[in-house]
Amino acid sequence: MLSFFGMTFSHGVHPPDSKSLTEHVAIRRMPFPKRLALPLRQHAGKPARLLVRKGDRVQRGDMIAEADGYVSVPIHASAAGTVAAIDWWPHPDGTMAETVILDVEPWSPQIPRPRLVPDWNGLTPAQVRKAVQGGGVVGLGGAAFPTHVKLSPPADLELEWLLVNGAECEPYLTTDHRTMVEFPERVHFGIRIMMQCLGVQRAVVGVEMNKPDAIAALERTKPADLDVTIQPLVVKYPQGAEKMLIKVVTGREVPSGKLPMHVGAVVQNVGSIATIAEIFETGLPLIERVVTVTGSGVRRPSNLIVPVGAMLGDVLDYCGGLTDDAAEIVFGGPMMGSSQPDMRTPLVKGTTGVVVLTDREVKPKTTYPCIKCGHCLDACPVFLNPSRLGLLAQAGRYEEMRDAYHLMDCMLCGSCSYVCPSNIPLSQMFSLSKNMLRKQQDLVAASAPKKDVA
Amino acid sequence: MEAPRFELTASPHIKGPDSTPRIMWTVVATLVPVVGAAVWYFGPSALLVISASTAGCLLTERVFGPGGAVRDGSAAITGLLLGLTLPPGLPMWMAGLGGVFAIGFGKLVFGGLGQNIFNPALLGRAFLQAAFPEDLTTWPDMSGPWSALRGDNLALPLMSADPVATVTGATPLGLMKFEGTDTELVRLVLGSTGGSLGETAAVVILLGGAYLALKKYLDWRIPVAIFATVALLSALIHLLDPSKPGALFMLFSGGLMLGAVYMATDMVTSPTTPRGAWIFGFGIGALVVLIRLWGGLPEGVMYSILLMNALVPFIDRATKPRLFGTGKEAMA
Amino acid sequence: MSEHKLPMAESGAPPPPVQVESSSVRLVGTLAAAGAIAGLAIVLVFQWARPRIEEHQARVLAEAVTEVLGGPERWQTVFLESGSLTTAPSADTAGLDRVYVGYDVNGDPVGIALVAAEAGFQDVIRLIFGYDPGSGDVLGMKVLESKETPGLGDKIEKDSAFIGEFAEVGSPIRGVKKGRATDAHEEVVMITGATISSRAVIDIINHRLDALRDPLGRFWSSPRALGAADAASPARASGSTSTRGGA
Amino acid sequence: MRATTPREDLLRGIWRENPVLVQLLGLCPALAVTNTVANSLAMGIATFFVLLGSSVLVSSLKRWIPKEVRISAYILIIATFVTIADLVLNAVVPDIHKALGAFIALIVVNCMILGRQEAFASRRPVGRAILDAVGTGFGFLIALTLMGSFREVLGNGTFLGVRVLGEAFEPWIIMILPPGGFFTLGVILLAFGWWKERKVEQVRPRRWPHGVTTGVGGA
Repeated sequence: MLSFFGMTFSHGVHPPDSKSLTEHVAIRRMPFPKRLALPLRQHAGKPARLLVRKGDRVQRGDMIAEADGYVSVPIHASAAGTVAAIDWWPHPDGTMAETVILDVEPWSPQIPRPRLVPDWNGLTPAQVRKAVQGGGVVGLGGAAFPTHVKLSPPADLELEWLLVNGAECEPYLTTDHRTMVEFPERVHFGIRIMMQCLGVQRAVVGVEMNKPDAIAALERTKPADLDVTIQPLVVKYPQGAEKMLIKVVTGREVPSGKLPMHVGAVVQNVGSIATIAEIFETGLPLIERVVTVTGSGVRRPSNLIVPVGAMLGDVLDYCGGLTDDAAEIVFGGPMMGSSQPDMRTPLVKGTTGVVVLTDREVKPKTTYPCIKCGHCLDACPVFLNPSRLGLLAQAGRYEEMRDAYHLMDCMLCGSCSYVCPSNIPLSQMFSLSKNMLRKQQDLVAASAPKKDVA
Repeated sequence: MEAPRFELTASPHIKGPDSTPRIMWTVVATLVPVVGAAVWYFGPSALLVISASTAGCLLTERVFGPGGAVRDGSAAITGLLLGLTLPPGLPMWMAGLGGVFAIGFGKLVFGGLGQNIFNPALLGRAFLQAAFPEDLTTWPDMSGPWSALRGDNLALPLMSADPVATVTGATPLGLMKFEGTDTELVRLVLGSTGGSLGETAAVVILLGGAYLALKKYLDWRIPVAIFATVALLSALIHLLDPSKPGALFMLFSGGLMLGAVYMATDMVTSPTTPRGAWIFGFGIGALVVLIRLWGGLPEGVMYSILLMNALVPFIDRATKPRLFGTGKEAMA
Repeated sequence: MSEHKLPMAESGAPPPPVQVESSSVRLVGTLAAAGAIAGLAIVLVFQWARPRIEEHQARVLAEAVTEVLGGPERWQTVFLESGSLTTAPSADTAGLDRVYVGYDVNGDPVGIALVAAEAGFQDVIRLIFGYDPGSGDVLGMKVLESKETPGLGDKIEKDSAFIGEFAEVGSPIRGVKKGRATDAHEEVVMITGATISSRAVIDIINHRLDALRDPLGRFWSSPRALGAADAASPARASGSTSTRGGA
Repeated sequence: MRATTPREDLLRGIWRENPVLVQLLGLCPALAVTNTVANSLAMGIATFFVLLGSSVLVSSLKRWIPKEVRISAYILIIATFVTIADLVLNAVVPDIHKALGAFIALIVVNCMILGRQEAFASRRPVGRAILDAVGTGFGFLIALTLMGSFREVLGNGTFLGVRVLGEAFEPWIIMILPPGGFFTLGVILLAFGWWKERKVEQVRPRRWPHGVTTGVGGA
């Protein structure tokens, strides 16, 4: 379904974007708090392996945990300080996780150790990937998938496109937006490195049309020697989902169960691209990121550069604290983010924003029976039947959900829950159903006779 | 840590503007003009009959339904729609009984809102049709003062209507079927003909339907499919056999408008998939033409919709949407 | 009732409490014997019941004929064979169409009763009606069998006003809606709300008369002689026995 | 098989294990011919007669009926009684016989009757079989008459042909039509269920799958 004004995919939803709170607020650097909490698991894949002990002193940018395997990245100290404890600590995913508690050195100039800045131009793709992994870079769009893995396509796949995801379709969030507006050269520099590393000739930056200043900034700074297109996109959720972006830009659908690489595309978040550029500019690893702290429950909505590991309470305090009617705090966007009950929870690499909703904005609690209105079918970007899936989930028929109704293709974007007039927690039910199936599978695998693992 | 001060909910944390009660009450609101038209054409009788059926529905929902279910508005819709399918001269107790049946047997025995297979209003109407065939096919004459009752609306509960109180007229479809006479199209469109309360206000119904379709509170494909099927089929048949009525007559007579716009599009009992909606609408249209032209009854909208209601689970299963990344759109 | 006749007791030794295996001869024998006894029992009951059943059927027909012909003194079955009506058909009357002619005290024919059946609203309606070929009037109508909608279509057999309409009405009958009636002789006012069933009744009669008008007319032009000849025959009893089965 | 007292054998079929209302057996005639009390009674009595006759015969012949052909033998016996009942009804009450139509012949396949033969009469002494047949047959008769009364009174305003609800009563035609049979049975079963449920009153809140959080106070 092509729109008159821009490109988009079919289905999806139109939540109010609520970005006006922070879209014109320049990024500021938040001062270092007294304490930081650095979980060892801040990325998809295996948690990093601890390198420090209690009492160790670290400099800003020092590695405190190393990558444990291929799908893993190291963790670096985001400030100079002393390891106060290594303990179980509230984690943004709602669990307790092993975390390095760092007492930040007061009055420290926070100057990192001098380090070698690699010359990107002389590096092979493998060396670039190594530098990216060594910098602890993960997808900054929220999923926190280690970036270097995405840069390593199998030899038999021909890549055509580098897609840079600047859609930022989640309401409220403006981190990517401000990054594009304030650091367009850095974004283009990152694109240049990525294109060379991947060996692709074309790059497309997809930006939703509610960010005209970002589009203008990127256009203005576009290098002449590269084939980079800035593609305005219709404002619609989930425009920024990988599969949707690929569909919109290339016209291709990533086959069910396959990766973007299979249609010749690699998608990188604008923030990740900028971080990579920074590695090759300053040599500093991923120790801080841009976070939008917003919502009508925050007194001073801001776009901040926050050291990774800063705790929720400190960040909110810096933004003027909460209003009296603040009711719910969400890490990430309101569509896919998670509620946080605990002020000690740290902001991690994948935390795109902190959204504070007020009593008035919290979603209604009364649920009604499914009236089969079909609004969720119209919303689902991957064309599932959430209505039916929901009924099956309630009945506990998980296998049927997977086999007959393609549960595993659900990307939990929340569009169905958003439109459901009966307030049925569809997306949550699907997430749980997927977990149930995964557990079942693990059980089956565990009970199967062990194969010889060499 | 202090007691949890903050909400802890699953994503998404924001919610679209639509809610089930809002949808239902909007439908009710669009039905108000239709009820108004019924009162305009049929006088106070219309109000009596519709109030009785609505009261029957609301009361049943209140007594036997889950707590607070009356507030979601679905029982009110059922009551209004049921009332609109009834003849103006019907005793109020019958209309009320129809409402009780519609909610009790049409909805609650299936497990309440969202669980029923058949449109409750039509099931109530079918029950009344089977229970009191004579009263349900007694069409009052349209002449006479506006304020006069069109029949024995006030008959005592369980008692027969006084046949003397009813001056019978005929419906356009009845005239077509049994007398072979046509009714002027202008009168059909304007609604100044005999028939059920909601059969005669085509324009008002279409306007209400258009508004609901715009708000996405009904699937526009269903009425469009029904109208197209009925129009094309009857035009074709009219060409082959000019003694059969033409497309416009078929569209504007009987309960087709009300049925296509308000009954067939009942979310619970219609397919959820777009292709399913087309099939569903086509099935209803074809059945309506078949029953009207060759069946024993003058009108077939009610049975057509109920029959297709029964097929909805199969239609839904057969028209699963194409999964993203499969079929010819996907590139492997 | 017939257990003592079952032969198993004699044919085998008293069976052991636990039957290991029965020979197929015994199985078949047991069933055959049981079947024979059952058959015998049924035949006995049938012998008792048959005359009563037949008598009832005859009585129903007799009542119907009497009713639609306005109470004739006696009546007689007349067969339709090769296009004309005859009182003396060839030997096998089983497949023949038949009508019933009624006579008054003087032996003069008063009318002919005809059975007819056609599809109504729900299922076939079977009815009997009296007809006077002389005047062309229908004399009366009675529904014998119908499955019309209770409370609506079934008024064709219950609504005395409607049934009364068929007494002395000209043919072919024309059905009119209530309130539209003129005083025409061949008009029947239909039942409100049961137009289809009412019209079916009228059509059944009209169609039957259309089909038989000629033979009825020819028969009527010479019935007096027949009537006179028939006067000697036993009255109602003969009529009833010869009409077994109906049309 | 659990030992039962004669009293239990007699009473069991009437209420606690009523063939129609509890075991849901013999529903075909219960739905089809209960449109008037007279029809219900005739059907009930005919079935009673067939059940009693068959039970007596099966029970007394059980030693001689080979196990391999016992079902055929039961059917033969039942069919004989059914045919007799059919003929007698036709001769004695021809109008009712006409109204019952094929359903008399269908008593043969009434699983309730065959079930009693297989489960009871073929294993018990004649006396007990008679008690059981009387109880079950009477239970069936009661259920049919209950439905018949309900349907005739509402559907026709009469009971056994006698007007009970006044001249002006508007009959609910649907009750004497086949759907009325379903409604009646449904309502009776509903009442039964409700009556039983009342003793074990439980609150069963609507549940999402384990772990799903929603607010409280939902509908």
